[in-house]
Amino acid sequence: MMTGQTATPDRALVRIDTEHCKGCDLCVVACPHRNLRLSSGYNRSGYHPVEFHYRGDRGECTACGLCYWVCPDYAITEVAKLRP
Amino acid sequence: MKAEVIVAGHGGQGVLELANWLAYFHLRRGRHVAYTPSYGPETRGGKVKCYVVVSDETIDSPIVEAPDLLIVMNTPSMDYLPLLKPGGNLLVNSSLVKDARRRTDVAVTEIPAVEIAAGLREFGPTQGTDTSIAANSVMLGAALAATHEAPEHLPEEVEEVFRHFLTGRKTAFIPLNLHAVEAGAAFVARAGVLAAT
Amino acid sequence: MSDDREFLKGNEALAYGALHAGLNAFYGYPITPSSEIPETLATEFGQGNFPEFRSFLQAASELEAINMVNGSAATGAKTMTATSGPGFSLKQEGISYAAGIGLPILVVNVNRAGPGLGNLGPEQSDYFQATRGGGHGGYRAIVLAPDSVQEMAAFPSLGFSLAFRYRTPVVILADAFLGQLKEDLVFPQVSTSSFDTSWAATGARGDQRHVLASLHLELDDQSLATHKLHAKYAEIARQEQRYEELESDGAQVVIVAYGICARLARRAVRSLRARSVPVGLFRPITLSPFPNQGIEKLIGQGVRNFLVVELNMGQMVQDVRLAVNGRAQVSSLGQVGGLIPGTEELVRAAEAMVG
Amino acid sequence: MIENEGTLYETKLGPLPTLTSKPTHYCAGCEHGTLTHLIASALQDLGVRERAVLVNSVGCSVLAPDYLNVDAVEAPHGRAPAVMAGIKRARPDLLVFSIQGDGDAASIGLLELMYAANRGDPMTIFLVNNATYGMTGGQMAPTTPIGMVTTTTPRGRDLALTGPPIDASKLVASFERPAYVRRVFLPVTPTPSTEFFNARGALEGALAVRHAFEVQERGGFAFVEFVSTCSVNWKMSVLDSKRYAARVLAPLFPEGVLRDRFLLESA
Repeated sequence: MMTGQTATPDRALVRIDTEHCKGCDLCVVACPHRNLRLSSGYNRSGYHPVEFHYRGDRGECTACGLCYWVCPDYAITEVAKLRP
Repeated sequence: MKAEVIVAGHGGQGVLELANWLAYFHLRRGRHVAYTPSYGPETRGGKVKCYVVVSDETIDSPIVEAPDLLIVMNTPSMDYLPLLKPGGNLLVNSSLVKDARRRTDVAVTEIPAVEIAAGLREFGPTQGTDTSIAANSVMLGAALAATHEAPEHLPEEVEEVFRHFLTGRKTAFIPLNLHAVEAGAAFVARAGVLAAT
Repeated sequence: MSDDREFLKGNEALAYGALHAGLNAFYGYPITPSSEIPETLATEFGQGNFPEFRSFLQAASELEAINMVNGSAATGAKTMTATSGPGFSLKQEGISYAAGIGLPILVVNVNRAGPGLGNLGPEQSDYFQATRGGGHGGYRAIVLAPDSVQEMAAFPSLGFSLAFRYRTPVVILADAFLGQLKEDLVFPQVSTSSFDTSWAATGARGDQRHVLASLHLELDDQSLATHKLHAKYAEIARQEQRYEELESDGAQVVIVAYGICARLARRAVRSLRARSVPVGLFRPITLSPFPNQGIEKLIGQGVRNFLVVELNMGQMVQDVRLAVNGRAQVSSLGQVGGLIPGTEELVRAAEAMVG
Repeated sequence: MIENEGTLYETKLGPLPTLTSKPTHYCAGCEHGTLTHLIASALQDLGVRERAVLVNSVGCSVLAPDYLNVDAVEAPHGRAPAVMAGIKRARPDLLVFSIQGDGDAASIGLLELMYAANRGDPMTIFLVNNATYGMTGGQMAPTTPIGMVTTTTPRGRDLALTGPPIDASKLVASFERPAYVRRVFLPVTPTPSTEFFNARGALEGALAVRHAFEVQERGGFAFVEFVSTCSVNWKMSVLDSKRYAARVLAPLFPEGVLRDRFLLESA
């Protein structure tokens, strides 16, 4: 079983409920910076849940929220940005 | 007191109104009443028959199988004559029905209701109104006479009945209908003895 | 005799009876011989004489009407619809949902003749459909059978109180004769106490939610729900059987009839009793639950012959046979097509059964 | 405000009390889930949870009350607009809405939808148009494109046999009274880059959902159709179903505001 929460080191935080995730890929392809990917592990339902992964080549997470809005399982439970 | 009545005619003759008025008159006299209209998809020209039962007691069945009084407004409605109780009253609109005397065990009163109503021209709501439409009220007057209603308050009571049913634009027809009732009752009184009901 | 009496058609009396009972909402689709019910209500709607009457609509179909009924009932409103056979068939979908969900609704069926389009005359051929739960899923409705214009006026109030007490559909099964019959009546005094509507869907409060549904995807859940529903029906059967007797003391033969047939039977019974023929009348007022308790009592009194008179080819006779359970002879006398049996026919049939 | 490993963040988007914690039964990548989230968000933002009543219709959204933390009333297949009309007429203070499928709204329940639209009853209807019967296993829907293979059109939908697909939004907009009629293409949309998909549909959907509730609050009939996918019954991968929807459904059911009597003030 996996529990989900990953954050960028600097500008934003994305909280993921990996048990709700069905590994559909929508947030992965919607993220403008490709900062999400499906993990190699499994959740209790047998899906590869999404995880935050900063590749460093397209830019940091800006807390744009697209992953939050497209997720059909509202598994992206929270998107926060660094306090100014 | 108990009376079972069938009123029959064709759509447009005011058969349902006549039966309604008759029933309501008796309701106002403190009796139980039941009125059953015939009904169907047609509103004009079809065969119309209704039952009226009036009684001082609770009414068991509103269905009239053997009437004490049969009111016939047109010739086809003579078909109901065999139902009339021996000794009962047949009131016939003789303006339309010509061969009413088919049974000798009932009292037959022939009332030229259309002609009587047509003669009430002066009581029409406007000049030139064809007052023959009040033939049903003529028959109502005849029916009240035939059921031996105490006549002393009759005009007032009948007026109350009309006030109940003829509202709005129709109030203009109340005087005509009142005169028609009186004319019908008077005609029966002149015509002589009716069978006891 | 009190003279605040009215003179109304059965359909009109039922409409006013519903208004006096605090009707909040009505949805229907016109069909003869029940149309005076929506017509009467439309006349009163918005006129201020019945301020609780908040919603009236002629729907696009019977299906739309019954689902509007369910919607208003889901908010706890006293809601009614009225129809006749063909429309009652269409309404079965919504009645099944109301039974499954637990919605208190009042459905009036002014029974006309025949399967299909049939004709406009009186019949009681929707008896099975009404008493067996005419839709899918094995539910029952409470079915009330008036036999006079006075009862047409009184039963909406009784219907609402039963519907809300048990959160179940209640059917008033009249017939075309009663719908069109005009009699003198007095509007009964109706208690204005309001019903428990804490279950209604009127918005969630904190953790308190109202989800009104009949869907139970888990087999165990559905089983449990159905058992609960039928425990309710058993309770209704214990508490709510209603019937009337006439001249049943010392009767050898008892005519069983409801609706307009009960009126015919009254006349037949009085005519027989006038000749000292021991015949009585048993009139079920609740067709569902069927008043087995009353039949049981008559069996206990020694009645061994029942004559069931109906405007159909023999439907309630099955319930009488079930109640009698082999302990008495049960005969059936039916008339259909909008025709009504004559008093003589009843008299002869009953007299033939007297030993 | 949340703290993560010593760093302080302010929440931009967070969990919604208008959602239950129950995982949905929707298939992976299904827009039904996305729409559920959009609705929950709008209900939360507008602060109307205590007045909201969901009418759950038959189809995949029949279980919506398991996910949306509001009052709910079940409707038979196709009858949600009638049930909503009943609720609204008895209790005009409530906010009623339904999530209907294409079969529910445009086939078995077309009459109920048309009459509610014609009367302009204040209510909010969300139509999920995925061109197939999802819950019953992929049969032909009123919106199935000509040629599309379903379990009841195994050789492709035949125009001569079934007629063309029905455009529910156009039908609703053909009436005078509806106040808001809009079609949104909800799936993520492929971009020229094979790696990325555009998520504009969800953002526009969020605005449309919110406006559809506001329209009802102002006494109007609001209808929003969401062109969606059904990868399982279309027998495609999730992303291929988005590509198919963009290629086939988007031209057939073009996006747009067909009617907006109150304009998109909230946008």
